[in-house]
Amino acid sequence: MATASVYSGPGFDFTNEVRNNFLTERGIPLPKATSTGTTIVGCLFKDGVILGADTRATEGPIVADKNCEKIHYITDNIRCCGAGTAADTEFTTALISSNMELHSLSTGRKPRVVTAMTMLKQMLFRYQGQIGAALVLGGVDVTGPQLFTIHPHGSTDKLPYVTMGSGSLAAMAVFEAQWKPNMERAEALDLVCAAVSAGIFNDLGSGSNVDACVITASHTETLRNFVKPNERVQKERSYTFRRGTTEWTKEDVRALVVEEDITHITGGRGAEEAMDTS
Amino acid sequence: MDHFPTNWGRPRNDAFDAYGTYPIHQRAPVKDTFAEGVQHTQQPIVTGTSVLAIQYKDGIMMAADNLASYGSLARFKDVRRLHAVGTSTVIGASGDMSDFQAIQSILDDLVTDEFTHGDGHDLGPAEVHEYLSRVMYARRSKINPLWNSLLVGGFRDGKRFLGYVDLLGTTYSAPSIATGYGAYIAIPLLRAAVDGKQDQLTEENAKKILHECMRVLFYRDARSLDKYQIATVSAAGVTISDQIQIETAWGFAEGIRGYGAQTQ
Amino acid sequence: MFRNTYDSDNTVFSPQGRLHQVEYALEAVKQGSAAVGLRSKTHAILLALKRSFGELASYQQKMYRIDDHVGIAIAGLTSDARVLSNFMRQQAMSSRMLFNRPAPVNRLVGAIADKAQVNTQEYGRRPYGVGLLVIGQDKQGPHLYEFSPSGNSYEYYAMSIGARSQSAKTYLEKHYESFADCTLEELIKHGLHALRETLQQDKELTINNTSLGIIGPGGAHEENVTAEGDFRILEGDVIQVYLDTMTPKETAEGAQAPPPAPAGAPQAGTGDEDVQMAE
Amino acid sequence: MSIMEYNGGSVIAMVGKDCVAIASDLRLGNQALGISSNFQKIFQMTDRIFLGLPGLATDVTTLKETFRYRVNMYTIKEERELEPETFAHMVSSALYERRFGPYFIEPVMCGLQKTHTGEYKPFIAATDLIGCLNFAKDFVVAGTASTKLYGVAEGLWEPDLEPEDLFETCAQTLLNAVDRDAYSGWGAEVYVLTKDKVIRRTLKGRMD
Amino acid sequence: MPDGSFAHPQQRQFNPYTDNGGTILAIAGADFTVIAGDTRQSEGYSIQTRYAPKVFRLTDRAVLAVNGFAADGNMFVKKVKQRLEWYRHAHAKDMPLRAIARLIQTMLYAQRFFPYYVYNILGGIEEDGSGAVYSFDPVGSYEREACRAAGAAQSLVQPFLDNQIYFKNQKAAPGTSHPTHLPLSDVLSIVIDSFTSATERHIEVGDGLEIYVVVARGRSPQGIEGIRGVQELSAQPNGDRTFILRRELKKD
Amino acid sequence: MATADGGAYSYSLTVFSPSGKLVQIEHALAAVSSGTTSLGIKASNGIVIATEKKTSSILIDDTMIDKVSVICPNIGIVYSGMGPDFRVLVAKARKSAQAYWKIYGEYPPTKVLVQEIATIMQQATQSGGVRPYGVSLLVAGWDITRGPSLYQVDPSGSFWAWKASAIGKNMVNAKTFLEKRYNDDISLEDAIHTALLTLKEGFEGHMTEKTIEIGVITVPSDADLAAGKIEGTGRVKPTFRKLTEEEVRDYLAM
Repeated sequence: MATASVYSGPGFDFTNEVRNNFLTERGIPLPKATSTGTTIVGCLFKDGVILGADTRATEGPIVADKNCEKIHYITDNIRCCGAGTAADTEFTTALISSNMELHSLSTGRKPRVVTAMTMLKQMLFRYQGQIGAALVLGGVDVTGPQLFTIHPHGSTDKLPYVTMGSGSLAAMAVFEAQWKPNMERAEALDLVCAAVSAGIFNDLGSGSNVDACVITASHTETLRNFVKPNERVQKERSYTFRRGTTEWTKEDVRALVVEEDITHITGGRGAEEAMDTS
Repeated sequence: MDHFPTNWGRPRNDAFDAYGTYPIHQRAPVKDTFAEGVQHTQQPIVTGTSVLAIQYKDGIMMAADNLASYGSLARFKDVRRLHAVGTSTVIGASGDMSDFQAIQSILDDLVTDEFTHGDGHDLGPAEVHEYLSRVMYARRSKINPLWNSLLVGGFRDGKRFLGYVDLLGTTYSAPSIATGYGAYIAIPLLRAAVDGKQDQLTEENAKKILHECMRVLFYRDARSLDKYQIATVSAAGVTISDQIQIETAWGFAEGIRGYGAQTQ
Repeated sequence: MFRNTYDSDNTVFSPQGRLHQVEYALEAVKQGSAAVGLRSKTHAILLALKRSFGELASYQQKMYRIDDHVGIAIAGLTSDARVLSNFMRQQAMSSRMLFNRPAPVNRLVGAIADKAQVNTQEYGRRPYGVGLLVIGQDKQGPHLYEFSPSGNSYEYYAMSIGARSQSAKTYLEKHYESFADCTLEELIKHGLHALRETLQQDKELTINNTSLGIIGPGGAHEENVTAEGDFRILEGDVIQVYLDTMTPKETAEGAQAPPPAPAGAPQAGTGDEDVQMAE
Repeated sequence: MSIMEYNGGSVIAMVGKDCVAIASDLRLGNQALGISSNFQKIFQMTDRIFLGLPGLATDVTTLKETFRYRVNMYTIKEERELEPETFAHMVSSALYERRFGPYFIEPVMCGLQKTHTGEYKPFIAATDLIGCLNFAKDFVVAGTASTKLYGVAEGLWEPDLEPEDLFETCAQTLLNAVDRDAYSGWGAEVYVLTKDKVIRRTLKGRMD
Repeated sequence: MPDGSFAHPQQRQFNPYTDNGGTILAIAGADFTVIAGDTRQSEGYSIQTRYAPKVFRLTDRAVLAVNGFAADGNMFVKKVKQRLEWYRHAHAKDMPLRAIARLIQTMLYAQRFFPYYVYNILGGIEEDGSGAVYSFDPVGSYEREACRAAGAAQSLVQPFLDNQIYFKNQKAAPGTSHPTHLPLSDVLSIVIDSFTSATERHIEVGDGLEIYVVVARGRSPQGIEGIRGVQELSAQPNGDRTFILRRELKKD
Repeated sequence: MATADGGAYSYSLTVFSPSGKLVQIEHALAAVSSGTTSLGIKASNGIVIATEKKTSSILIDDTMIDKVSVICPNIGIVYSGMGPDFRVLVAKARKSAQAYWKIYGEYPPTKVLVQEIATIMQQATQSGGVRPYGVSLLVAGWDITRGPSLYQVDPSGSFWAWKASAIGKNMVNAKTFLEKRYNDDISLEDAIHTALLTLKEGFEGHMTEKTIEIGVITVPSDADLAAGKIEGTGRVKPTFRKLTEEEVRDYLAM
């Protein structure tokens, strides 16, 4: 491989598998990864598609991240919301985003949502559900607005409004009660907010803020923290400590290289380059 | 998510295999000391799905559909899951229907006893709820539960009451409560429409809200039916409606082709 | 003591159709010091005369709290009273446990009356030797019941039991029509007057020998009464204020001679005297 | 028992005003048995990047070496200093590569990120053991005492703490959290990184 | 067995327990005690109700907080209350705090082999007028402490209390020492901040907060009457006084 | 791509001549020299790379031909020599850029990418059974550390940074022309004009937007840098882009 020194081979590395299996057999379970209990939604409207997500990431019952991003970038005109094992959604969407970029560079065409959908489902199917990513994929391409869900085993659904994650039932209830075809942008955005909020307030796995993303044929608008209904109230008092409160036994202070030395290195860079090219 | 009565009362599956290292069929079964000797598990047989209930200005309102399922089979389509207890209380049951009938019989006996005292003291909704809680908790403590989630609602002496009790004896009160699938699907809608507004909500509004929720449940709950009843308890007493038919629309599906890349 | 062939067991009627054992039990009640109960639209109260068996002895307990909404005053065998009051307390708590509601007063009285009835009919038992006045309140308002060893229980506007209770009863019968609209203080005043009737000539009601039980909203002289007007027993200094309201004896109705036995009631007992073994 | 509890250990990193702090306990255990009270879990990767590696001790050593190697390779190959955010991605992708046979480590990183204007911006991040990045604005925690750290830090942390105040808050958070954790403790160390110096202090804490 | 319960071994998979989340805590002051709990009741990922009290007033000077399996908790409180009622019948006074603590231990241990899945914290005023907190495990082991957190977010809150109440790991400023008891206003701030912090980081904590404050007879309530939303529960202003303070918590 | 394993039929095509030359590389350079001219100029605020796009027949649909290629949002590349070899290298370079992005969350600095490409090209001079790539490349890129930089990569796998350079058929003349015209303060606009003028020297046929391809690196403004990643995308604003035919036409008209 050309890049052996820094890059490693593509795909997963299974070298710890034997050791970890041994541990598992000895009754030591694998620790839990961060997961996103999550409410993620998507719905079609007159001019395109709107995706929505909450921003809570959990580790069991503990909130690991109060304001994480669950709407992942695939291409300029396609976004993907992820629920499930957080790392899986993060890396799967990044991989597909990367592949989509390569794909559109080599085809020279604007990417299509079905392409991303097919890539995702094929990848997830290949891993037989072991990559725990439940996704809502939406975007607008030459064929118009498209909206899909992709389940961890690779099955897909195509519907005008979809939800995923532990808050999916709460969000779906809102859609079932209020969605109608050809909504205006503002109306659709309100609906998406209501759906995500239903998850945030009724599902313990979902919480904090509402993120949204409005994709139309001409423009993609990211509405990060579109609604923030759960800001922490002011604390009752300050908890700063008197300096010297903590007792310590040993102190090392290492001064970092002063600015001049740093510029010396950058200064030397040109010379090195010259050396390289000569 | 426990959408199915079969799963109620079982532990939350916290130790899910986060890495999905093994496909489900290869995973080691749960090791239970008694698993080999005792294979019989009590489980509900004929089950009813969600019951919804809300408070409104003049009392409470409760809704449940008329289906009793036998596993995935829609077995009985005219089952009554709302039951009046005395003159100011109604109970609604999801879960095992035979257990519910046993409960009905217990409560009917109780009401008869109260009535025969003839001293003007009868049981209101709060008392019925408390009693049911004792019964349910006692049965769970004998590890022989009545496999139901029950809602108790009523109106007496100018006060509304709405409470929940389930097979574990867990109880609570709230302005809007739902059991089964309804706890996931209907509750978000009910809380948005009812909580904090229960003193303004008219009977007509309340009916509309429940109707809408029953429709959504019919759309999304595979063990539900498009026929349901509504019980209303107010100063006027208990009224249980006739079957109400839910009208549905599936037009949105017309334009959809396939589930993926298909266009025709 | 007078005995006959039909009085050793309560399962046997006398030829006159009487149950002697039961009648004797009613006599036991009369040996206890008197208790008076009255009821207005808002309150039910109990008053009882406490005896002391000498300078060194404390005064006996005449009232028991059954629950927040029920209290009793006793006359007769204290030990029997304890059994019955414990039973009532159990019933009251069972009602709270099962239904989270205060037990209806009539049912509590009914329950002990049923227990007492069994003892008038079954072989090998004896009737309870105690009578109770039960006050309580429920959503219908305040109540006053009398329980007697015969298994009878009736609701009253006002009632008295125990030694010389007939004198008090006479007073009550004379005034009961006015009780309904009485304030708590007026009601207590009537009660004290009635109770005074049961005293021997030379005795007076004092803060030491008088017990007062109240159900209903707090009165003018009361502090720290719950909003529900839960049952409370007043004894000692706090009742001085009520004693002070009493019309002195001379100007009151005047001590009455022991009245004749009322019709239908069991024959008057022999004992004006307190029988010590009874308490 | 979780494998994370086999050797024990916890790390926390906090953001201050133009500074960051990272702190860890010093315990190495064999389950309930303490082995060492001087087991380092925080490593300096570059002048302005610190990496905390709570988890299975063998993986601590392995990953410390792996990342040292990769940071060096990066510096040599790209002839520039590695920025904290880039480092965080490097750690994340290295861990996710082992998605189906993970290292039992939940790394915590902190550093000062050079902005285009040449100033330094505080940076902290943490990942789970398969590399899911968490860029928090206040603090990140990991290890066997993580729930305790979350609770205390959520109570004590305040924005814009000066380096000395950040030291106190970070040290107090760590000490009180590990005191309630059987698998962490046995001494602690805190690093405070400002734009011109690194202060390392060994704390006096409970040794039981 | 006449009821045939051994003849029909059954439903081994039925789990008679569940966890209803939430968190409670109590802090004892010199002459007062603060007992608090959130009001969310949840099961799995669902909020069953936003208002289910977990803190109960037992007597004029004893407050009990219960956390764990709600059905067991409610039942347990009910049974304790009935035992206290019997004590009242027998002794015509309220049971003293340390006796209640021992009673709770006995009642919990009686169920040693089918325990109440409940974590109890008992707070109140001792007979000597000092504030006291007793904490219990589900089978009755207990001790008297100055502060204790229990429930879902115990591990989040307890070390924070160690630091702020016991001044753990804090060196006092030269020439001073840490107070053994904090004033009420400080304790209330710490309690509220403990709960808002736990709400931030634990999914099962939130919705509402109920804080009971019991102040010993004749001692100053330290201005608590002036705090927004405070309600006094005690009927006797000259006895021990109980106040309740309610706050909203985040609902997500 | 593995090196020779000692098998009897496995040997490198690129072998030293007795005089110490790798003749295959020189031949490859010859192939480059017969290719159409490409050039690149680094300006004070950007870089331009340009090439002529010659088709052998008017029947060819020239919209299909891409000689200036985007590798990643901050790097573009142009070549002289063999088109098919270029396509292979572009694909590999793009993959390499994406692999880098997947690890570091940012696209590679120009120099790193150039190193990657150079390594690939070098391997073709030393591996069994393959010939060297018959292309020279001009790589234009921008990164935060080094700013805009322009590299030339040859079939040998060697690479240099240039202020301006040209490759292909008219390379010598073009370089001379650029040497005369270049100064350090040249702006991007001027550099584009210079590039067009340079190409005009020895251009066979008519220069139109159909026969010219231009790619530019624009140095991001301080505001762009301060803004950082675009909200919700995790990506920074691209710095390399190809000029559209309209833009090329406008430049030609000026």
